[in-house]
Amino acid sequence: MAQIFHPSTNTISRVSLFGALFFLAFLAWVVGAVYRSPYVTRQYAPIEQPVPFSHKHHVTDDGIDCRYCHTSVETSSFAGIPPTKTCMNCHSIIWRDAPILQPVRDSYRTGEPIKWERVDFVPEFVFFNHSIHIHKGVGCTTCHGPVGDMPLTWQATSMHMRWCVDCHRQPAEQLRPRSEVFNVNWQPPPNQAEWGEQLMKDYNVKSLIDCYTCHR
Amino acid sequence: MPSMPPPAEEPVVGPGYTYASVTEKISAIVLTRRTPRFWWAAFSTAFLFFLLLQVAIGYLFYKGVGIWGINIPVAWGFAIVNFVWWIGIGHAGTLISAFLLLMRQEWRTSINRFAEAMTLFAVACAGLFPLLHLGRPWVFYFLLPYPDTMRLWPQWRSPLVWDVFAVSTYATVSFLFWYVGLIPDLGSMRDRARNRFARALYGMLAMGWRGAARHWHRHQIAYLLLAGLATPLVVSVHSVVSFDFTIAIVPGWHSTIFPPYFVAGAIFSGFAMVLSLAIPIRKIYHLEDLITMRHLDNSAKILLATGLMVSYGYLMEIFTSWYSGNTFEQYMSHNRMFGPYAPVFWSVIFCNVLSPQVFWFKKMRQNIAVLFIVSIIVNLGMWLERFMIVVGSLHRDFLPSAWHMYYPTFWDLATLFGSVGLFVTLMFLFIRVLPMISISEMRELVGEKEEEAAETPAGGVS
Amino acid sequence: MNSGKQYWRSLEERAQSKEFQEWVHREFPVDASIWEDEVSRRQFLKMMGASLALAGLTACQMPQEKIVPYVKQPEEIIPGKPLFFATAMPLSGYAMGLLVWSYEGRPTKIEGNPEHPASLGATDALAQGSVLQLYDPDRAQAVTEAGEISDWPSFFNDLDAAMADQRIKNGAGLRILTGTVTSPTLSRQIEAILRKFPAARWHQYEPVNRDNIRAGSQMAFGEIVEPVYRVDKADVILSLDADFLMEGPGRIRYARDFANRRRVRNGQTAMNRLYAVESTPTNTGAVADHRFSVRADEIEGIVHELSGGSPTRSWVGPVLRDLEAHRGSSLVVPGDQQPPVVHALVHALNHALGNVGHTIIYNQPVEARPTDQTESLRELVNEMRGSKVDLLVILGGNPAYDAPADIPFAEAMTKVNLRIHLGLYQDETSWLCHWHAPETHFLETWSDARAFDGTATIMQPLIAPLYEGKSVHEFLAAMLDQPGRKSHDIVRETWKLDDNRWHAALHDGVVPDTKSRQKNVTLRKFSAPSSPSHSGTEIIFRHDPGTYDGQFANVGWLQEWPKPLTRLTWDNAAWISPVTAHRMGVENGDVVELKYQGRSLEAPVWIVPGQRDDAVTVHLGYGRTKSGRVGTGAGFNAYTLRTADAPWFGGGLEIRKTGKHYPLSTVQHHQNMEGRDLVRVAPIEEFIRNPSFAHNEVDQPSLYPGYAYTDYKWGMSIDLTACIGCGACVVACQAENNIAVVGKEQVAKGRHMHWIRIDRYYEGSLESPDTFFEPVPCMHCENAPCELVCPVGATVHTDDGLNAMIYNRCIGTRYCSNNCPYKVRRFNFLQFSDIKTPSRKLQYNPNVTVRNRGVMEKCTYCIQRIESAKITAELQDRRVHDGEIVPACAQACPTRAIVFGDINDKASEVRQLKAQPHDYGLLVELNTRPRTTYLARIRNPNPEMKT
Amino acid sequence: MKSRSRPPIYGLVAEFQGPDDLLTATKEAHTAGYRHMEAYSPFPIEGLAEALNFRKTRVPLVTLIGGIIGGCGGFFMEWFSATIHYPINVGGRPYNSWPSFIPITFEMTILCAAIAAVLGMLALNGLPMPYHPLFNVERFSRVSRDRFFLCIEARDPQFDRAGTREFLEKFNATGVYEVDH
Repeated sequence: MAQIFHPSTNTISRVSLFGALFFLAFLAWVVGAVYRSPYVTRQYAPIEQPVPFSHKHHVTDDGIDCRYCHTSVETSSFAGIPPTKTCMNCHSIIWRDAPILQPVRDSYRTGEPIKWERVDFVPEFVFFNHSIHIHKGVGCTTCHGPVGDMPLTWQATSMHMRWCVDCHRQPAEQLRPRSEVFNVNWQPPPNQAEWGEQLMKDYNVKSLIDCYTCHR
Repeated sequence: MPSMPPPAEEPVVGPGYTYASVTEKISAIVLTRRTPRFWWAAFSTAFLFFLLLQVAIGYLFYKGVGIWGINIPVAWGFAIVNFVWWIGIGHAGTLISAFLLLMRQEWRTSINRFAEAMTLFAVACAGLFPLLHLGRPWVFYFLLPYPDTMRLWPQWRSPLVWDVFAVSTYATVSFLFWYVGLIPDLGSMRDRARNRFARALYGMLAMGWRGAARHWHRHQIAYLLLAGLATPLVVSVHSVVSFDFTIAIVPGWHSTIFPPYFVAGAIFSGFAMVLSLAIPIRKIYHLEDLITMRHLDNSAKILLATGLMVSYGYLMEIFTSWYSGNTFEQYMSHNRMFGPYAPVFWSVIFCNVLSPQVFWFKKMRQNIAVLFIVSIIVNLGMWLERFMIVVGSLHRDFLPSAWHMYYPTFWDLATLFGSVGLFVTLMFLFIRVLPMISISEMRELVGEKEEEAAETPAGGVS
Repeated sequence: MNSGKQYWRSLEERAQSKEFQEWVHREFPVDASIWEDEVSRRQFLKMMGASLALAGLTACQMPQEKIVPYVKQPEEIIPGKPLFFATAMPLSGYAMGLLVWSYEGRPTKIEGNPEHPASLGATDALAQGSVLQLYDPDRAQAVTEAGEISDWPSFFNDLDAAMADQRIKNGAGLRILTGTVTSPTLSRQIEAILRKFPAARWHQYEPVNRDNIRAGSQMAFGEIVEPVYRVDKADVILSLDADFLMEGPGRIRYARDFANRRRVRNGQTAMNRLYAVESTPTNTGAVADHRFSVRADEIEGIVHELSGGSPTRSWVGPVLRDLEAHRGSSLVVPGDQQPPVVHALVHALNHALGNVGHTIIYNQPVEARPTDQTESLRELVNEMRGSKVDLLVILGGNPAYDAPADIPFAEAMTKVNLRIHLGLYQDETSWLCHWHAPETHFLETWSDARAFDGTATIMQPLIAPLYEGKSVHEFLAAMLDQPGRKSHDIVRETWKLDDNRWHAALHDGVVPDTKSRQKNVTLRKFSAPSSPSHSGTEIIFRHDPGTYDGQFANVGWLQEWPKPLTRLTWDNAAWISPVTAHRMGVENGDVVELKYQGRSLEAPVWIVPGQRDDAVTVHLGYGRTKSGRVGTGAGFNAYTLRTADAPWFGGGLEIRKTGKHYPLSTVQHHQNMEGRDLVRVAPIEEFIRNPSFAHNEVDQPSLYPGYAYTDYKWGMSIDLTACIGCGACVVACQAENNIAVVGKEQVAKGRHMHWIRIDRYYEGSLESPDTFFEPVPCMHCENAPCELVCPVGATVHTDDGLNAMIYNRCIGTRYCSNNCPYKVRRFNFLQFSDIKTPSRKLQYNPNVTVRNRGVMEKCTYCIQRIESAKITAELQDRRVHDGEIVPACAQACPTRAIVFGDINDKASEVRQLKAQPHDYGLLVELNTRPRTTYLARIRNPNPEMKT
Repeated sequence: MKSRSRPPIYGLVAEFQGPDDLLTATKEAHTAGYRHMEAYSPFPIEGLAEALNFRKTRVPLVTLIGGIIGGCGGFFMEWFSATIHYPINVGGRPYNSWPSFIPITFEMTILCAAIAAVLGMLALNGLPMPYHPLFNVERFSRVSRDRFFLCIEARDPQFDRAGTREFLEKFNATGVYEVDH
């Protein structure tokens, strides 16, 4: 009989056969990588807002405390989003005519709420409570990132369950004194490890990795 | 190690065959002979059922498992019954090829190829159901170990996870075993095939097999090793399947006898299915000389033997439940025999315990019709047995207040018959495009026959 | 569906309104975008919450009408934090005090008010279900004229015109029909109208009324008084066909008092004793120490025998002796369904036993104007037929559906020129009226009502009217030419309270010193006109436990709620005895024809052990034709057989097999325990002899080292002696945990979703079986079989030993359910949860995930409550106190049969209870180590009577 | 298949009627000192490989290694995830419930061993090799039917076009053909 295949097929077939395995592995890796990438988690992407509100300016430059706007953060699961009234407390005096604040003034006049875009959120089967985290010495920036340096706010973390769990297992690495919780410039001391341990004792912080801690 | 059968027995291959003629005869079915009308008829019927399966699955994914008859307490219904049934059937193939190969049972030769194929397709059908029966099939991948974003893993203590590994391993190994055995024949096909495309295709699949002595040597070793691995695997797979029940505390499930008794049952049903397939095929393709009465006779004997093991299983279940003195166990046995599902139990007894007894008589073993009918009965009986175990145990467990009946819906039946359709469809495709009997091994047999003729001492298969 | 649309419109209108924007914008600007894209359920909920909260607030937060949150709760709304408000639910006029959870202005869950005498913190199934009724999209949503949507102004024009005519005739043609009225404000308003229209008449009618009680006291004392029982003081109780634990305005209080006298604890073995003489099985009979089954018309004879007659029945003697042995601490309770003469005789009997003033006291009537309601209705109908009525105003109620068969109300209506109906639903009556006006739900309005002992509650709105409803007060105000007057002002005017006392009243949910004054009555000679004892098969009428008189027919929770004794759902049925069934050759669901006084009715039968062979019991409140998508068409209408002269029972019933079959859905198919000791029972003597008769020492050896639960260790104890099987826990759980309603067909398939169920077993003879109730929630086994088999770890253990179920990890293999020996797991075989109906979503508890298709679910011990309590405690740097966490089931339980707490806490009640000798676990022989255990049922039979 | 100094042809192949002819021819060729040769047959013939002085194959070793890797890997995965990575209390069982880990360990062993065996066999056989010089020989297609072949390759030091042909024809070969590259 005559040859069916050209000599090159030998190499081709071997490469394709054994290469297939590596290719599949590579593919799997790519999928995983993409899934964890900011493209999917929407990390680090400043979110367009109806009013280009700058935490950087208000927090770092003006030194306004988080709680001035997010009033219920210490008492409730929900941190609370400020009413236009809160904005107007100052902006009826300063930057009164800044065109950039037009939407705020309109909102105040018409009562039409400013429709902010949500930055950080968890799915509906996850029950997150701000007050307890604050009380246990978890700083705002621990989860929300360097808010003080954000001209426009972005999601600072992946918000993957893995990320939550890692901290819930080793809280010591993240804790800070209650007094520093709202400090956006907080830097962990070199001896954070043992210091965190101490704080865990002081604040009676347990490592909670029960499913029921978040899923109900 | 059992040696060659005494000459008294019928030959495993009819007289007057040469290397050439066996090769031609088998390959011709695929290559030259035109597809018989029967094939089209059977194939299209099977395909219709396959379509029904697709409809059933579509509706299932759209609505949810509520379209079936399952409920609380009977949360497992047809899906699991079918799964266990198919897996059971899927055991004969590998067992025939692997176990009998190790046992040097040369009569396996002409039936192992399609028995293996049968295994593959049965496992394919079986593999469907664990996925279909999920409440949320779209997250089936939670069952697999992979580095996820949740830090979570499968729960290794659950028999269902064991299933995932066992079944996928079994599917893979069966496929490799089948394929490795197929390589030389693919070579033959390549060299026989007339049309260009076919030659290219078989050529690719044959990987350039050219019957070199060194290749044969390694091939034989690998094949033997695979057989050595497959044999314990077969046993482990159905044991694992039986763990789905034994690990649970449900009366009627929680029993140490299950693994062996499930394996026996698997071989039982597997051989029944082999017969149900072999008998019509040898008739239609006139393979009486290759699949001889000897094969059928031996299969019948195995049916009888495994049938007796299964019967022993039933007996022991009843005995232990009585002997245990455990109220729940005792009630279960009683309920099985006289409860609302009693008809199932008694049909199981008829199908799996009584009907194989006819094979005590050579006459019966030699009677094609009887063989065929009994094999069908046994297939049915084994399905009913699984129904008895799954539903019969669940519908009345510990708290009488929770007891409830289970009635299958149209969709339950559609899925069952649909899966049969899928199985037959694949089976017919197989006999259409691949040699359903191992050509090279047949040549080997012919070779041995000649040696016998030449009075040379008979050796086993190399 | 279009009702849904209308709903949306009204909501959006509200949403556009200025205040709404203000509010949203104050609390949830972020979520405002949800209007466009429905992101996540909870955000959506908050949204809806927002709109309604706003509505609620505009109605409630104006300075002069500030509603006052319950004890120690923040006064202002904090998103994500619930508020409690005290109010009351009126049923047949009588009030049950409630506390209502409110999330961002959405009432989501109803609980009992501990300070209210009729509740003591507990509720019943109906109260639990009423919150779903609030959000029922089938409620009347607009004023309709002859079925066409109209509006209030045009209605009032019409009304004013009619009233103007009446003014000329002094209201001679004006008739007002209400239900039982205890509301001071309502009566004040009606009286005002009557003053204005001297010739007008006010009629009251309730299908489930207390005519017999009134007539009885009239007969015995010559005046109408309200008998109130002090069950807590009674050592021996004899119930004469009285289901006093499940019926009547004092039921919950009585149940608590009854149970409190039966708790066998730490060697305290004194128990009260209950004899139940009854004509048809009831829960009271089921928990009684002795149950005697008699014909309803034999009760009178029995009272005679008890009061000095010659006993013909063997048991009368011993019972009487027992009663006499406890003079002053015994109590005889006549059934509401028994004729006046029985009540009169029982008054005399209690008098003779010296119980008056001790176990029974007589009060001023609670009703504003006690009337013989059946007579009142008959009178009205006669006038209507005589065309004496030009203007008929029906305030609530549904007489066209529930009037006695021999008082042709519906037919007589046609003779009235102008017919007006104010009601929650477009019901049978509305369709016969010219005008239908939507009434506010009791959670939507200001009002007031009085409890069985007279204690008044000022009801405050939890939410502004969802639809265009007006309260009866606003309606009457309009009739009094004060249109647009707000309920709040009207109620406030009734109670001349200064701000502090007003706030105090609202805050506590009770108005101080409003208890009815006690009356010393003098028994007068009365000739007992013995009511004719009838022959032949008896027909017995009872109101349905789920739909009551029919008003809850459209509440899915109550339809799917298994009725305590039959465990039947979605239907009523004619109860017949096993013997009768056998004689007639019928089975459950076979349809029979009931012929009674020339009327006939077809009904499916249900075979009830303990039912008399010569009696058939039918339940009122089904067979609604205009009730809504849920209730319409369910069951049969027993009112069509019910006559005014014999409203509760009568003789001469003929019953005939039709050969038809009607499928009935029950949740329990097997009634006996198959000799398995699931419910453990013993008479008190045996307990004294062997206190640990029920206890099972379980120390199965284990290869594995156990886990040490060192922190919190939650557990539950259920007292089977206290449980009366009322089923309040089932609905409470459903309300708290967003449990789906699956419908009749799915229930028939065995797919109901209740997380806690009350198993009901029978033992003994079919004629007079022992009936046992056993609530079964998840046992939270420490060696949970379900967890072991879950392939993805969707159900695992927590550090405090709970058996957690994580829905979002569940892939739905259902293996866990197979391996659960208690079968308490529930699976979403289809998309059962309603995630479409907007109003339905409002009720969902925002702290509990709504489960969708394909996931398993089960009792969590109300984890949301546990976690929030833990967080609260942590915020205050303390441990959770015992009793701080109360699961919904325990909270609702009238008899406090369910106790939850921390087993590691030495002081905790649950730990005490688990230490009792008669504590036992269900199926512990499986080594599941359940955290939920039971206290065996202990009975106190009369030693004199060896049954 | 390039070799340093590429001979003009691949080799000579002789065709035989039956297995015995092939076997003897092969043995003789080996004793005659030919080394670079290969025998081809429609089915495995006992002793043929030995005749080519081919006894040991590494397939079993490869399989063993595969099995060990699979087994250890499987158990490690279970142990690590259940005790280190996210330990959870499941039904009161210890984190390291090794008895429950056995089935998967076993399956993994089999799986990896089997895959190793097959891939090992293919690799050692140098398969896939869809193109082979022998396929240029028309008659060679019958090797998959009923004919037996012995091919002596040109790169064999003893190879000599004429001499080798002569040598081969000694053993009643039905034909001897040249094999082009």
